[in-house]
Amino acid sequence: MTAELPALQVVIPLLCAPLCLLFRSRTAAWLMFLLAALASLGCAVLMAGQVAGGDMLRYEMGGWEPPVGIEYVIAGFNVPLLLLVSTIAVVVAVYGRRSLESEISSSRIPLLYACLCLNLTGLLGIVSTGDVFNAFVFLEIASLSSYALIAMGKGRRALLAAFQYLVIGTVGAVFILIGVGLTYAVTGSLNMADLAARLPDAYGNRALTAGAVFVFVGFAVKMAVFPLHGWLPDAYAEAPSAVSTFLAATGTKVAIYAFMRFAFTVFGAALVFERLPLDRIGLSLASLAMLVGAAAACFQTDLKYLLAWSSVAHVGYIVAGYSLATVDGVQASYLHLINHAVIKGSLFAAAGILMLRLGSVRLEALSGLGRTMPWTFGAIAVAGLGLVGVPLTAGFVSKWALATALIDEGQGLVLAAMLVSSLLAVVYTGRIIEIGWFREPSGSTAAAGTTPVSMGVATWALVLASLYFGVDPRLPASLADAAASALLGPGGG
Amino acid sequence: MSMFVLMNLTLFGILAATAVTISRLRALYEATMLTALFSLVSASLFVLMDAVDVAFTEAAVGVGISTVLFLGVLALTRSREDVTPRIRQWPARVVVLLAGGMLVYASQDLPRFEGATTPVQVHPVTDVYLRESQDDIGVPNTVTSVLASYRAHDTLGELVVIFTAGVAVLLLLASSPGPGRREEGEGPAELVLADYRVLRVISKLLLPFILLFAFYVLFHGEYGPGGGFQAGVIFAAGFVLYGLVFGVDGARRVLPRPLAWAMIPLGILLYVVLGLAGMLLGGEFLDFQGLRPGDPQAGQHLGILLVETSVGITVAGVMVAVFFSFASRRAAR
Amino acid sequence: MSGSLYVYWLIFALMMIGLYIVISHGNLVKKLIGLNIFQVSVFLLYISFGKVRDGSAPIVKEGIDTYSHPLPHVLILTAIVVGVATTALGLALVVRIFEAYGSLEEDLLHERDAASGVDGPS
Amino acid sequence: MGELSSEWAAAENAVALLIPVALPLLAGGVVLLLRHHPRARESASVLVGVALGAVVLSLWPMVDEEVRLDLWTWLPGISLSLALEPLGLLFASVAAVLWPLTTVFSVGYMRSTRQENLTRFYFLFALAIAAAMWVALSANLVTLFIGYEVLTFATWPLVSHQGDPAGRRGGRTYLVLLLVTSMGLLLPAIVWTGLLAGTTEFQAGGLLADRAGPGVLAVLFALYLFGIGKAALMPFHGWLPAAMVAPTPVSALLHAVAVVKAGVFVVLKVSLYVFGLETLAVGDATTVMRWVAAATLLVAGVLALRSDNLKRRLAYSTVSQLAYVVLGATLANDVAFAGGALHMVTHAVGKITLFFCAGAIFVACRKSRVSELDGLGRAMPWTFAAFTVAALSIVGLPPGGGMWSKWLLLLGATEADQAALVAVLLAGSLLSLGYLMPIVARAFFRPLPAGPVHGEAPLSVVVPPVVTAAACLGLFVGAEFVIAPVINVVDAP
Repeated sequence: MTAELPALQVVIPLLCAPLCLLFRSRTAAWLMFLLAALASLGCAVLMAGQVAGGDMLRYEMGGWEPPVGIEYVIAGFNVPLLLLVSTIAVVVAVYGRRSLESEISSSRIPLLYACLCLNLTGLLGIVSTGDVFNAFVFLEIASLSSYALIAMGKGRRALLAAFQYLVIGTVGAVFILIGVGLTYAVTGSLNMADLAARLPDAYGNRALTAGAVFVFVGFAVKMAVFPLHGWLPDAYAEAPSAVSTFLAATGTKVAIYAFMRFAFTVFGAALVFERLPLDRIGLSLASLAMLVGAAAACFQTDLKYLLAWSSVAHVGYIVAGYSLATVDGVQASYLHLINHAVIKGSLFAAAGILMLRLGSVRLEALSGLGRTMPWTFGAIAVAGLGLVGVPLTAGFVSKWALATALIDEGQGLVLAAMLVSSLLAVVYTGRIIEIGWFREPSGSTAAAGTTPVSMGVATWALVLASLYFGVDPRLPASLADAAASALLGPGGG
Repeated sequence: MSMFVLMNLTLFGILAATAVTISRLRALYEATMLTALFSLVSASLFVLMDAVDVAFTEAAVGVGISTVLFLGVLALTRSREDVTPRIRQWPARVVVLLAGGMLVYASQDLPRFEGATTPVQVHPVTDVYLRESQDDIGVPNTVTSVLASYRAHDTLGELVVIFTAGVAVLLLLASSPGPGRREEGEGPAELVLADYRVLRVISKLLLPFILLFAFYVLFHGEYGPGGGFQAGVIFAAGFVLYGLVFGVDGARRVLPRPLAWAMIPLGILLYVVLGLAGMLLGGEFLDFQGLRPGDPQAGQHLGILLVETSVGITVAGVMVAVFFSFASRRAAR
Repeated sequence: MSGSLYVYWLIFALMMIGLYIVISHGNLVKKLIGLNIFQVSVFLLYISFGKVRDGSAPIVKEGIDTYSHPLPHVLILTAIVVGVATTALGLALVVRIFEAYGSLEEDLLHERDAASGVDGPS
Repeated sequence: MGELSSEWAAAENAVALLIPVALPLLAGGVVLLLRHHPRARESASVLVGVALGAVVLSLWPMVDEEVRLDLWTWLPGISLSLALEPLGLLFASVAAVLWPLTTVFSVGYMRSTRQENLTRFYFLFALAIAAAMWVALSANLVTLFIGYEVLTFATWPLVSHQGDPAGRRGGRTYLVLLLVTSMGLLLPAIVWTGLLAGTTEFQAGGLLADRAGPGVLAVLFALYLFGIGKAALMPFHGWLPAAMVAPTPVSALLHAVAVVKAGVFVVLKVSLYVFGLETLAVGDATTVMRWVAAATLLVAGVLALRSDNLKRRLAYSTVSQLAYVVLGATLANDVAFAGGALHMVTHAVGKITLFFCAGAIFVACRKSRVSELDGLGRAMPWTFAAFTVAALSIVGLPPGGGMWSKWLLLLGATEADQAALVAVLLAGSLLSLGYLMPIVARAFFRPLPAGPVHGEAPLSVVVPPVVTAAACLGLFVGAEFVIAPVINVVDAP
């Protein structure tokens, strides 16, 4: 059975989606999502063990040998993503039960869980597939389900956010489609490995160059790289808390992975970073993203918007890493990808608890939180320090890795941008802590009810994970290590 | 200038004219109808380029389903567009210029149109799909065999996409207390045409034929254009027509809502189970060779048939459900 | 050379008109229409890659040996489905947005949000 | 956590290094547990404080055994390690011995001034001490940096403790200034050092000895001295006066001992073990910084002279006195260095006494301005006796320990034949005479204005200053015992 894992980890969540619909009972649907998450996590762990030695799992769908058929490829470069996405899914499943029930009308919840299963399927599919068009299809699955999920937010503004995301996201997807098409026209192939083998002969072909540009612009939209980040703040801030948690921790991350996969193992660094100036463009956009995102975060009056903007900044960090096109850089990217997912996930989860207890996450509603809700506030404070990159938090580890990578390449300006952005992070995190700790509790902060255990546990699980990765970063570091060598090593591009 | 080129140019001309008009039109009903025309013309272009299945689908979807959906939405909302302020046009121009420039740049190195030695044509898979497929699968319509067997996983993905859309629309529209939403069984006034005897009779007459045609398309997909998706759309179209004439409740009497909703997950389940069956019979996921032990070709046939069927079921279910959830929602005006 | 490229240029023109409609128009329905046009033109591009001179539809028959390439057709079948799925979802959102805001003009919607005091990115 | 290994000393000795860090953390935990039993909470932290003092002092016998404890490899090539060496232990001893005293003091102070959130207060206090211990014992720059930042974050809420707008503002200034310097200057300096030397482990004789040209050395030295914002070198001294909004115990321990001394301690440590006195002596790597220190010394003295608020005056006096220590480091000869080290001790003891007295005065009669102190000497004889002794010590007159440190600094200056600096040092002492003695004079020789009669503050507030004042006298007698080990290290290579 172990040979079938690459297929199963995607098929089981897929199977759970229609079942959610069939049962139409909240509990059953929730169990289905939990099952899907656990199953994919199990598969991911097993496969991580299988590829630990640096080898690659290839799975031929329908038994048709690629490039005739579609294949799944599991290797060092996507195992971290599989683990990340499925782990977050499990956490969100634990977290979401009460959170969703408190925010969504109960008749919709089974459908919502179906959407979550589909989103999980889509993300895992993008990560696992070795076929460019198949990647597009799964990208659309993930996108469509996330549009629906975001639209489920409380306020009417959520609908607008979802629609804007839909339009921008679809344009991005069509750009990817165009790029894939142009590449297909000059190679006749859709299989990533086959493309990687055929493309070098076609280097210099203008259609191919344009194709690469379209693909990367398309992914840049999905990654919310500055200046294509417009959709992100509204989308993350307006979505239901559990959804924000899931998307913030996985959505952009998977897009970033796809970008790296295409850049290094399909088009090849030689084309992307030497013939095309994507390294310089990437670094400058990354620096701008760090600065703009962090600065904007400082001016937010709503916690979820603040977090969303800081996500824009952190996408910048990750982009800066792989734009160096060095092993260290890619490693730093993966490291920050994992760490930031955990940190931001915990923060959005905590925000969800506040949403449940206070009915609002506007900053002034948080005054005196340190006394009224010490645990939740503690989670926010600790994870916030992670965003800043205080030593012994996960944030510092990945920022350190990124800093050294940047210095090795002599990218002083980017480093400066990174430092400034970290200091801005001090400002926006400091604002939250200050309000929560040094302001008297206001009327609304005298919170109603108690925090559901499941939500608290899930949140703190992520917080503790981020702390652990800060103190003992061996696990993420080794994953990132394997990923970088798989992407840049002979095995990959 | 060959006949082919001439037709191409004419059709493209029409398309461009239509597109420009759409962009300038502020009356959305007209714009929608022109969009349908756009789809129709592009469908004929597809035929011209030998993509009969695509043409079939585009006609069914572009002209049929999405037009109906657009009209339904316009009935629910406002059908006139405000003037777009000038400021909005500048970013648009910039983006279009950049993207267009990039495309023109690309076009210089694109392989010759309809050249026989382009990378696409000479790639090994071409031979597999066009020749070897006859021995591996034995289905004349190679599109079907690629769709349902070689790249069956894409088709599964496609099915999941449409399923996602169905779930999403239900999530957004069905069972949600929109302002002034009318009770079960009462179709929006704009859509009830049952007072016209001719329409009543004809639509009643047509329904069985449409459904019959749907099944024909479904099972004929291996030999000619058509397949599960087109069949599903046509099947749904039958009920859509019926619904347009007799209102939602009328259509519901023929196809009860639970049934329509049950169809949505059913198709996907069938598909996935089929794939898993291939796995259990010793092959990979979606491997149909083993379905008929000892006779791979027959196995493939069976697999493809089941794939088409499951696609048809889900697509039909989704389309009907989507249409109903639009139709059974009253305008908030 | 460029004689053989006219099709691509026409297709690109169509694509750009579609894209232009998406970005330049404030009306949500119109945006979706533009999206449709944009997508359909991309479909044309793919199909044009598969076409062979005097080829015929890739349905194997006796006595015919030049067929257009089936793969782009398959891809586009999938893409069409994706397109209609997106349209349906988008339209559903449009309906809900209209019910919530009473308008479909983007600028107006943002004004009404600002008016209702929902704070967005400052 | 990673495996405990130790190269030179037996494991059990090595583990002993963890105790000073662990004890305060333990105290913090106990405080949190006992948050509903104030008395138990406070007595617990006093007890642990005493224990800590004992433990740290008991480490002196093994100070020359080069005990070292590698905790775990944190980042590739960087292990978190603690090591025992005289300078660090000296700093550790000062902080550890003064902690319990301060706790006793703060019990009385916080009670009689009716402060809130005491659990948070004592917890963060313990955390700060733990961080100080960590800094004192850290064996490499990265380990040190972690403790340094933790110290910043742990003390920030203490500064803003009152929670009123003024407190919040002070806290902001504090946090931002310290973080900007540490992240913007210190961290880059550390990374740069690591790149130059290939390691950040402290080495007797200096990491950078003949590893960098004079130009680079000068720049690095500047980066360090400005980057170590806690040393309050102008123009980065602003946080210290700002921090005076904190309750007096905080000002006493943290802004007379733990935080600021951590700053100058790091300066000494860096110049001894990263640069090496020889390296600094040759060439003029230190000239610029020497004059910056001299300027700070004088300007701060003048500012102290001109400020009427007692705590503010003491704060500026601290800035000025810290400059003495920095000056000792920049003079880069063994005498001056020993003088700096000794001044670190004597000033700590003296200044904490002064703050204690200021607190006692505030508790007794809510007076915080120098101009209000007329005649108080008769009302509060003990307090002002202590104040006088400490003041003498700070100024550098017998019978205060401060005399020796300033004496050594003078000798060092003459040895480096820097006549100008001799003048500066003397001028500084005169200034201190000018801003401290008038207070004594007012208190004893001006008549007590008519008003409510009051005696000494509560015992727990009066005893600590008396004890520390006694310590000042003790240092006058036993200075050489304190400084001997340091002299050994300095002369060792």
